[in-house]
Amino acid sequence: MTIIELVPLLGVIGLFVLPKGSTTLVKQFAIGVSIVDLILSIIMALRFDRSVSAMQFVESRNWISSFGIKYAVGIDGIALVLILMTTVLVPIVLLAGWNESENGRWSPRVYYALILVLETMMVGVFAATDVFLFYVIFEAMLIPVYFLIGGYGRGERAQAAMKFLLYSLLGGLLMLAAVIGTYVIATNQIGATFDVTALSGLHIDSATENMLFLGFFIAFAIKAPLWPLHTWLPTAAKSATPATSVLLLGVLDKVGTYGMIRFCITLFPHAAHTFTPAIIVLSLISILYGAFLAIGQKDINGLIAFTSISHFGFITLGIFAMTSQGLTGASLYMVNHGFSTAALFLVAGWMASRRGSTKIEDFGGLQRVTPVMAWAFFIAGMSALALPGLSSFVSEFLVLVGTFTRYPLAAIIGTTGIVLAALYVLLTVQRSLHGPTTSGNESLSDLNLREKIAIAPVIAILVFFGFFPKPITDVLNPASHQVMTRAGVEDPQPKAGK
Amino acid sequence: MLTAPQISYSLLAPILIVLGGALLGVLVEAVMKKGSRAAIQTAIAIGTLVLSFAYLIRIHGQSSKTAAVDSVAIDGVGIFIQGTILVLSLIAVLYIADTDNFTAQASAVPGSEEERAAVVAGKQQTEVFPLTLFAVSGMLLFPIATDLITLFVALEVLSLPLYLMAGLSRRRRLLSQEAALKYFLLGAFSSAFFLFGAAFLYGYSGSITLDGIATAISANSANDVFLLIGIVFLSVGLLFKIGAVPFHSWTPDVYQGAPTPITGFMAACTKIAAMGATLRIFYVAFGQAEWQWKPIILTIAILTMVVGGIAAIAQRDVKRMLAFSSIAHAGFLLAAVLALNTDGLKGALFYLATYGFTTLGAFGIITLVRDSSGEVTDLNRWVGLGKKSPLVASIFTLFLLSFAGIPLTSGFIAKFSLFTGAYESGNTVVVVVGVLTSAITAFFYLRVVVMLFFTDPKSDSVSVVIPSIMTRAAIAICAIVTIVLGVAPSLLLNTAQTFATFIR
Amino acid sequence: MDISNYLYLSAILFTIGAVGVVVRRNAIVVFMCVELMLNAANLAFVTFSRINGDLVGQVASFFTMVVAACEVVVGLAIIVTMYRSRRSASVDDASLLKR
Amino acid sequence: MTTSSNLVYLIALPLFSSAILLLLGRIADKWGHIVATLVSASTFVIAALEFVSMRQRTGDARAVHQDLFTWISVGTFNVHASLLLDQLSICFVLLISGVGTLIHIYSIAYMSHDHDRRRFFAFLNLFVAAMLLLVLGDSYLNLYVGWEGVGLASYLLIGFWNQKPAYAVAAKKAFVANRIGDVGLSLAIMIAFAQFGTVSFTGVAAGVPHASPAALTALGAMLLLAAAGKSAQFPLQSWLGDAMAGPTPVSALIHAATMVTAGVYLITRSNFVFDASPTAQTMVLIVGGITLLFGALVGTAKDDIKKALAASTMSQIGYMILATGLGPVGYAFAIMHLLTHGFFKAGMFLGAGSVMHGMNDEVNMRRYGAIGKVMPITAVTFGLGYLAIIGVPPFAGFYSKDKIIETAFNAGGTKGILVGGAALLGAAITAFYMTRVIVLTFTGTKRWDDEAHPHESPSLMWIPMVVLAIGSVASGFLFNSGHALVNWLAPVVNASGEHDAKEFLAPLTVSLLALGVVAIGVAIAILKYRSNVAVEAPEDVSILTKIVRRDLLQDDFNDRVLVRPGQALTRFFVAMDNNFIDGIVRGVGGVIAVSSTNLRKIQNGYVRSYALIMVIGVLALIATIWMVTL
Repeated sequence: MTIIELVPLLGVIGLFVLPKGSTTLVKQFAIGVSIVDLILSIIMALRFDRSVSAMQFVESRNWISSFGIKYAVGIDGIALVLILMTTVLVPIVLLAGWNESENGRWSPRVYYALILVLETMMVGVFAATDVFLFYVIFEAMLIPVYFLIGGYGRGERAQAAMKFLLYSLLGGLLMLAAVIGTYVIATNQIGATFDVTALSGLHIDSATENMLFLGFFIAFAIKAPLWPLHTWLPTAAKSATPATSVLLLGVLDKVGTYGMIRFCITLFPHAAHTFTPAIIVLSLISILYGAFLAIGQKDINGLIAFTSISHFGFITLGIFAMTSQGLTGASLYMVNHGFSTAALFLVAGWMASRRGSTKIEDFGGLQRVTPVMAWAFFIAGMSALALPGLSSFVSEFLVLVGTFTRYPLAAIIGTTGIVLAALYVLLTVQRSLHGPTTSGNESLSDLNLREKIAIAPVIAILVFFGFFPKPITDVLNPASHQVMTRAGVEDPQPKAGK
Repeated sequence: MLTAPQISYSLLAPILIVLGGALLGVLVEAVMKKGSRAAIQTAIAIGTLVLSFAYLIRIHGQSSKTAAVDSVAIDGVGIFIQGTILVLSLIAVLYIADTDNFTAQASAVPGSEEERAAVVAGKQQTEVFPLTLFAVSGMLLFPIATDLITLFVALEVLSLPLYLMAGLSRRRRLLSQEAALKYFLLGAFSSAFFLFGAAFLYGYSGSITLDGIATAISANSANDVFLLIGIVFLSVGLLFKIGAVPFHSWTPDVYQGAPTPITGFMAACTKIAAMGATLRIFYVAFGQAEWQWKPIILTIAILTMVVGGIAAIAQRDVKRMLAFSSIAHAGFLLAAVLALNTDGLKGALFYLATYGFTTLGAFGIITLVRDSSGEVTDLNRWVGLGKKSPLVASIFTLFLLSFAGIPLTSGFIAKFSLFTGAYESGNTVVVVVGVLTSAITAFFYLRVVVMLFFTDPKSDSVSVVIPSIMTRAAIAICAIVTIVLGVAPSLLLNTAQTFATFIR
Repeated sequence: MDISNYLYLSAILFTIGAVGVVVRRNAIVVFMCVELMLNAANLAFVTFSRINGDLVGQVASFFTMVVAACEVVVGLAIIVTMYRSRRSASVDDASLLKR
Repeated sequence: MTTSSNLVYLIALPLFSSAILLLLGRIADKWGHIVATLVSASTFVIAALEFVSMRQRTGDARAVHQDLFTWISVGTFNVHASLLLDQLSICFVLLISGVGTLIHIYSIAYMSHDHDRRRFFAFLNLFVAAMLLLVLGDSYLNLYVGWEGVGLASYLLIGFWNQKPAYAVAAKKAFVANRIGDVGLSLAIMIAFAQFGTVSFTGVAAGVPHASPAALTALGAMLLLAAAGKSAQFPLQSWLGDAMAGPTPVSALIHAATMVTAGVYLITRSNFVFDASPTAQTMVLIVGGITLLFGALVGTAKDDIKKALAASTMSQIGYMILATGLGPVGYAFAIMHLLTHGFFKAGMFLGAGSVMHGMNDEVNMRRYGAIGKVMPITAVTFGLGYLAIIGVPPFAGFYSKDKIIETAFNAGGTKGILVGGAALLGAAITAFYMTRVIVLTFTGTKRWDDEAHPHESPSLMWIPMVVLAIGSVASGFLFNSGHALVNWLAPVVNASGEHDAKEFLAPLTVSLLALGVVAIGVAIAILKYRSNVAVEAPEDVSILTKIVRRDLLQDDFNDRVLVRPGQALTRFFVAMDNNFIDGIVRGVGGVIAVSSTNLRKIQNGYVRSYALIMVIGVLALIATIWMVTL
């Protein structure tokens, strides 16, 4: 586990050792490092025991002994799939954004270093089983992203980076208060520890539990942008490079929803029950609100951002439905959303860099000019609207089914989101790909081999797991079950019993 | 038959060594030729501080004793704070040794023929070294003093040299002198409050020792107007030194006007010494009267955090910004006073140490950014520094991130341990306000980062001087400490834990 | 005479000093007001010494006097330098550092 | 139940063929259409073989099941990717693969000039695969995959010429309208899972007796919503007319013969739900009745030949839906009408395509006239389809439609008279507008420009038309002889024994009535359009005609009720996001900034005011401590 975390970090050192001047070498080296990491994580996944619901690949070392803080890592199914998603996405975005680093304020070397540092942290944050370690990475992760947006983005990048960081910091600091609160209670009851398993056994009076829950939840709700804490996301997405956007929305924001499962529900099950109605309402608002704003977007990256807000609504809906379908569906949704957003952002990025604009109205008729690119965008769009046969369908449907069994009305409202999804995807497809070729677009070039290689695995993954999601769901099921056990809930029984 | 009082010189040796060094420095000023003074003074100052620190380490095992007829306490907190002050003043001396920062002749009228002549003659101001050592000796005494007279004397010993040092700037001397004047007048004003409060505490308890006051408080449960007046007025003096709202007004002006190395020295060491004394007084003397003073300290802590954080946003001058930031940090530190428990104390000690290093580092960077007329502290002219001098900008960013409390820097661990103590004692409000204010403070730190890195430099922009080896070493030490204590804080946290004890 | 009257006097002196600091412009006068406050404290010390029946308060007032003397040295040095460069001893003229 | 391992090929073959054609790109241009056609034909062969072997078995053994793999397994939510071929689905499989193959063949010629013919065939194969999955899936969720799959294929094919904005819009409209229906299906599946813990057909069927009436009604209503979306039933009918933007073979295959009938399949497949919920059944009747009249009325005013046919399709599917609403007796007739309609409507669409092919893609019937002379084969095959649709014996439509009308009247009471009357009225209007199509297109005087050179289409096009025409002629008789289809389907739809309920009208009476109204409709149409047809549609028509021309204001209604409020809502949300939510954030920032500036003002540089602040601070402290402690 630690090795997977360390490889990118070593890669960073390697990056600075490389001889100066050779940008290509830097790029190749960085991609090489990320692929090595991918291979390592795949090996780990193969050795993962699906029949066990406890943490695996556990490591634990003392870090700050006076607070009982440990460097403790370990993974369950949810963490495993998220780590795998991360290690898959990093080489892809590096390959896809081959030239993104050249227009930044600093050298490509710094760009690749930042991304590799980010990879280390992303893997670490999912693997952390020590709340303090999690928190540290959770916050520290902001810095590389901040520089990635601010240093290599476009448009109002400095402001966007700032907005992103402030929102995240505010949430993070509230969470810090909650972390401290939890720790103090732990110290009084079981001694100084931050171990998530140990903490889940605390007895907390309900008022305190509610406050602590909120501290964690608000941080995660900002991260996973839940309405009305979302406004940083579109700004960031409009300014970041495609690769950064992919990592930001695809992976980093998942830390929010992951945290809701791992910490909010596991540590504060009663508070989670208390707040469930409110959170479900917010999720529904997110779903519809995100969809409506996506329809009203003129900027293609803004559009993707708002679709994500809508999708995050589904994820939180699934999580707080607290059924096995909801939880597994939501976890699966995190992975699928990672890949489908990756596809969308990458293709949108290519479109934008070719056209020199991110306005949807500037595209038009791309289907005729650049068919491969148009198809890639179309498939990504289909994934965003959860077309059956693509993996996002499975997760979205699981979420809705899982919600329906407990909160039928919420599921019904959520389901209307799929109509809006069709609208925003197809409107964009119609405006950007269909119709007569807009002037200025006649001579755009289609995807080159490198870009095709980058996008192909994403699409392959979307299709494969659409038809055969079992490998992932099998890994997720025990983890979901564990969460439900901890939260003390069971799946509702069919009403018409046999 | 009268017996001579037991002084225990060995326990006082660290202070005495520094005082001795200071006197030696005065002699050097009087005896030596001008040309060779600077080097000798530097050597004396560094030597003194190192020696003192070494002696402190020798005696640290004998802590938990009182010396000089119970007027000073050599206990864990005292030793820790003294050690921190010594290390930090050593770093500060490294900056001060870069004498380019100080006026050629303090007595010359700014802009006069006399001053020009002094500059041409290559005169260098070296009185600053003995002054520094005097201030350090006061700082060493302040946090370990256990009676009100010693406290008052120590307060003045540390303050008086600082008043002078604030006026020694080589450039913008008018501002510097104005800073000295303001610092002096307000400092004396606050000293008067301190003394008045001390008098009433004496009147209340019939004793001037902290122990005696504590005993009196536990003996009389009733509220006494003398006690209340005593607590309020004494607090004013202390709160003035640590820069808490509403006794903070001097901070930005003095920080801005004073020579930057002195500002760094003040911001780090004075705050630590004052905080050490505050902690001792409130923990040892007023501990039993917490219901009387907690509301006001809570109010002041919150006010300090909020005002410091908010006021910093609109600042255009980097030194003023750091001044308000230091005010906000004072607010955080007051949380430790409220905590009134070992964890709070531990947190405060760790916080003071890390804050000191970060602050000195940040002011060190400021000394490097100059144009033809000297240091440039206008933030608008720092724009795009990241392009010109990535290393300096990066290190400055590191310090800012530490101030902001971003994980993996020492500032984060400090904040964490401090708030943990406060939370443990049930002061949830101060923790919540603290984290919210942290977000506000983060805003202006990050705005500087934006200026440094994400904005293009203007043509009239500034240059970064190549620092002397000593400044370089000082900044490097601060940066390394900031990172190391962020990643592996156990080194210092465990020490802080063992040292987090007071004796009465 | 009731001994508490000394305390009232002390408080009045202290208040006069504080008000003086706030309202007077001349740096020297401001400084004198501070000295007045210190002396008010001394008076309080001595009064309390009398009330408590020990000498500690009186000793304290001696310390205060010494410290006040030192303060005068430093203070006058600063004020004189100030006066030399500005030809004015008004504290209001020294207001370049603001905002 | 028999297990088999062949079913998967029905879906896999066209799916892979489609994927290969798309992935290979231009390389496959030369032979792509041939591969696609062969694949389609092979699915028909497999289906035929399965049909033969099914006939050889009896009873329960007739149904064939194939379990492929566990698709989703989360908690108790277990869905296998498995296929079920029973008496009901084989009808559809044969229809889809058969008509599909014919249309593939037709398209080889029809699309021969199109640059992207390969892509067209890939989409066609994709459609066949999805449609077969729809009818073969053994659970609602499997069906749902096919359900959305055909929606996608339909979207791609309608928008095949998406460089024309109108076509792209039409494609999008179809998809979105379908999606509204899909919401219904999604919710139906969720209700099924929440109620029965399973989503397979057999599981749900087994659970129905235990479920509450309310749940069943909800389930039925959601299924009906789904059917309405896919089958262009009221109130989700408006997309079908626009869908005619696609190439004509697409209209024939998807929007006449197969996809749009999926709703009928869904309801028939869910017969156990509707049989158990009279309320849901009544809703089905209402929707079917309204649509059959609605479609027929719209058909009377269309000048675009394809749109006229589309309106007719809508109306005919209305008949089928109506039939399914009639309970166990109706299902078989619905399916029968569905199959005969598959033949004659596909045939007519291909005929229309053939006409357009000869007329430079002109679709306005007012610019046709006397085409029968130059395109005899087209005219004859179209004519046979026409006779079938208006229900002239012994053509196919006569058998299937008469049965529906008869069953409707026999439904009993007021309900019977209402739905029967609607069905009968529909028949009359059908006769009118179909006759209008025939008269305007094939007879009368020539009204086309000289530039057009109508000519008979190549053999690849007319052969499928002939085959379908034969179907239009013979299929009805075949299905009806000895109640062949009714008996065949009986095990699936539980229709046994209920056929001899009390009769309201005798079969013969119904037939005569129907023939009577049909004759009236035909006569009016001939009289009206026999001669003097203006090339431009007259403007001085009654308000009623105008309304009918505007599709009975369906688009205006949607525009007012859905689109504009939706746009307004979107604008509102965008404004809210920019101003309100971000505004609050900015507001907080602004307050902080303003306080910061004000705090700067306090820092005015005067020592005396600093001292004053300190004094005030001290006084405030004393006041505070006083209040707190005393």
